[in-house]
Amino acid sequence: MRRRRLDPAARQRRHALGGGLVLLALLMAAPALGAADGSGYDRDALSERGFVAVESGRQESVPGGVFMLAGYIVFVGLLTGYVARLSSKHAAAQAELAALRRAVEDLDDRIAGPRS
Amino acid sequence: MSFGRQLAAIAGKDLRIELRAREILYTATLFSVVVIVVFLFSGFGDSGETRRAAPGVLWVTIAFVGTLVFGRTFQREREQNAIAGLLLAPSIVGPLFAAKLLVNLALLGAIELIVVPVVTVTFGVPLAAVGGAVALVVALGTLGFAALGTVLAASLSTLRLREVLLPIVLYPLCLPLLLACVKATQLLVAGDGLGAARGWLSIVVAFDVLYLALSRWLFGQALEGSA
Amino acid sequence: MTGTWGLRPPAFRRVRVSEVSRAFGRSHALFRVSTELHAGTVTAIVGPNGAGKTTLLNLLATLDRPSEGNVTFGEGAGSVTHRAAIRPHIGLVAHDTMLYPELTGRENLRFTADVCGVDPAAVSTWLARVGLEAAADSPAATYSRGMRQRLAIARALLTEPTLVLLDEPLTGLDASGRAFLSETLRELRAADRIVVMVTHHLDWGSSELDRAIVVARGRIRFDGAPPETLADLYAREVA
Amino acid sequence: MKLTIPTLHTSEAGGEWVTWLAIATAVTLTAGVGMAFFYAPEEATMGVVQRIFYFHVPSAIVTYAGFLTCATASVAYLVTGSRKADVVARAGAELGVLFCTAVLLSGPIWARKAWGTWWTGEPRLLLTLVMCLIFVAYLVVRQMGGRSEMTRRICAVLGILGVADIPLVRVAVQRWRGNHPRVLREGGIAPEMAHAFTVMLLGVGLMFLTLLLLRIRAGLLEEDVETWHLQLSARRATLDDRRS
Repeated sequence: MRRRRLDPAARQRRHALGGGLVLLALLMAAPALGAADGSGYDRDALSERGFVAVESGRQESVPGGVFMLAGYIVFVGLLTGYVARLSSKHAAAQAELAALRRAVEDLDDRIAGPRS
Repeated sequence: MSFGRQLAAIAGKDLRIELRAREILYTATLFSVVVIVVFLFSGFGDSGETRRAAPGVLWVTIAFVGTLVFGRTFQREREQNAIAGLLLAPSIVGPLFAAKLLVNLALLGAIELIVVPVVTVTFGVPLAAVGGAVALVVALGTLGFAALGTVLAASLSTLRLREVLLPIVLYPLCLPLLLACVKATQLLVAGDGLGAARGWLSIVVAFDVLYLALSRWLFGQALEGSA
Repeated sequence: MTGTWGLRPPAFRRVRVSEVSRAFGRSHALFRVSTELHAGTVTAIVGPNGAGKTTLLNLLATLDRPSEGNVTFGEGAGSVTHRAAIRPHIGLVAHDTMLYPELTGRENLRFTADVCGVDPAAVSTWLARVGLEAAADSPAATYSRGMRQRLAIARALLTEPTLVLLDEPLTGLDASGRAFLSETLRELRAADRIVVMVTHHLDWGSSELDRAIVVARGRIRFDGAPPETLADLYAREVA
Repeated sequence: MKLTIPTLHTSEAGGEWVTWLAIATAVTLTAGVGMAFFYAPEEATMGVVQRIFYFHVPSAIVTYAGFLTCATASVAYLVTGSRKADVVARAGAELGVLFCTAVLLSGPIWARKAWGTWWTGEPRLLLTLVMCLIFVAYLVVRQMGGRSEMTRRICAVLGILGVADIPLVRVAVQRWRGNHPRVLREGGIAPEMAHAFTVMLLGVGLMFLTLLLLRIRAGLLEEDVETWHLQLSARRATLDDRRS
């Protein structure tokens, strides 16, 4: 299918969606770096004190980083999936609209044409 | 047009048909007893403290039976397109909502008259002691539940899959009511009087008030669209 | 001169359908339909299945809203499109009977009387008019198709509506039923009512109808005085 | 012959600042995530897994925004009947469920590490779960009903009932499981953590707005497709009329 020259609106929308995807890629990268130093420990489970800066670290069964990474991957995965679904829905609707526009214009010509 | 006359006509018609056809009453009551027996056999009663399980069983049974009753709210109107006749009557939405709500309350009430004793007996709850308070909680809970069920039945009545959709939509919405009623009933069954259950009862009443008001408005909106 | 039924005067004398379209999903059931119906006339709407006849009837009954254009009841200043004001003056005999099978004939009519605020005494007069006194107290479920149709007609006319809409009223009626329907149409015309009837039976003709509208593929093909019988009009316009 | 083509939207609903919004979101979120990992210190008791907090709580907050958008747009649809309101309502519900799912998935992951159980029955998570169920039902009805006028009306009713239910669920759940650890409020929060959280909240909020706008655009475009199908049908009827 030859590459249709996008009208400005479509190109600019493509940028918006592209921008969205770029930011998601960035999000993916950041946690990977952060997870490198998987330390931290699991003390009194139902701690009543809020968040307090850590003083020392200790090893334990599954490093916290894995869980955190899993959390971020879920978050980013959902957003990426949704953006992908959105852009495909958007593109499909646009294609159909273009086809409809042509069909309507054809019928307009035939209405205006021979009978006028 | 007199609101009362229209209300009495619609409610009377529905109850008269129900008494003649006896479709909902028998099936729903039988269904609720079956549900209770299922709970009984599912090991709810094994632990010493069976009484604690009674409220849960009671309200889950009522919730299940509710879907059966609400699902049929507009059945008669839809079958022979009698809804068209009703919609052509002057200012019919108010009486129609009130009548359908009353009919649902009446049917649920009749079924509860059987369900509550059966549950309390099978789960060893001394009904005599707490009967009155439990009745109050059941009445308040059923009111809000019926308001929500009636407006949802009216909304979904035109959809093809309404029987499947009604529970999917109804249960998440009535979770707070269900929770509050179970907790209040638990407190009553455990012997602390109505005072202790005041907190939960206030949630039930809040649910009733909110959903009675909302349902009345949204009932009209739902009918507005349906021919 | 009002008919022998002595109905109350009509609430409006004209219904105008102006440039009305009704779309379902992606296609038009009706497209730019315009017509006018006057008091004291019986109009037949004919056309192939799915042409939009019932859609038009539902629009006239205000049970459905047009996508474009509007349906106006009454003339000049008094004309109204607001449904709530018009609905009490509309009588509908739909394709379905709109009755409750478990209720008896009398109970069905009494229910409509209560709901529409009509004097209950009218129930027995209408039962007599449609010839159902004998079966009045047995459930409608036990009625024959023709009897149910008569009860449906009684239910629709109980409120003495100005606009009477009949969707294929002849289905299931035997010869006596057909005669009864002709008699009813004559009475309604005499009582200055606006009667619209969707029908498949093409043996109606100018003797009973004042007007014929042929609808095909969502458009009005013919709208005017009916010829001798609808059959040849239908053949010419549609076939 | 009035065969004009009424389009519901300019394809640039929101104009070109959608692109700026996307860029702003990208920048803010990247900064937020960066701060969440490098600037904010690690939590003493829970360790690194606590960093899930930085998107978990903003997502929960944004979920409310989604459902509130749905409810207000639903009221607007019932009152005005405008297709745009219906599109916005659907967008709000979809995004609400999207972020709600993020919260419901990341919550247990965090809890598993920090408190040793997948499900802490924490009031806020229970509330999010119920909201999610309500609006997933909304989306199911929306899907089942198709594009008819009736489905829009039913969904508007469900959207309003759904949001009206939230405060009740909140109170009931608070009363039921309220005694659970109040992670955020009692102990307060280290200053650096607060900064990171604020930037992340802004970022997730902007992400919500961007996605909402993109979803509305896609929805309006779909409405346009329907409108154009009708225009096509109208022309066919006109031609058909001419021919006979």
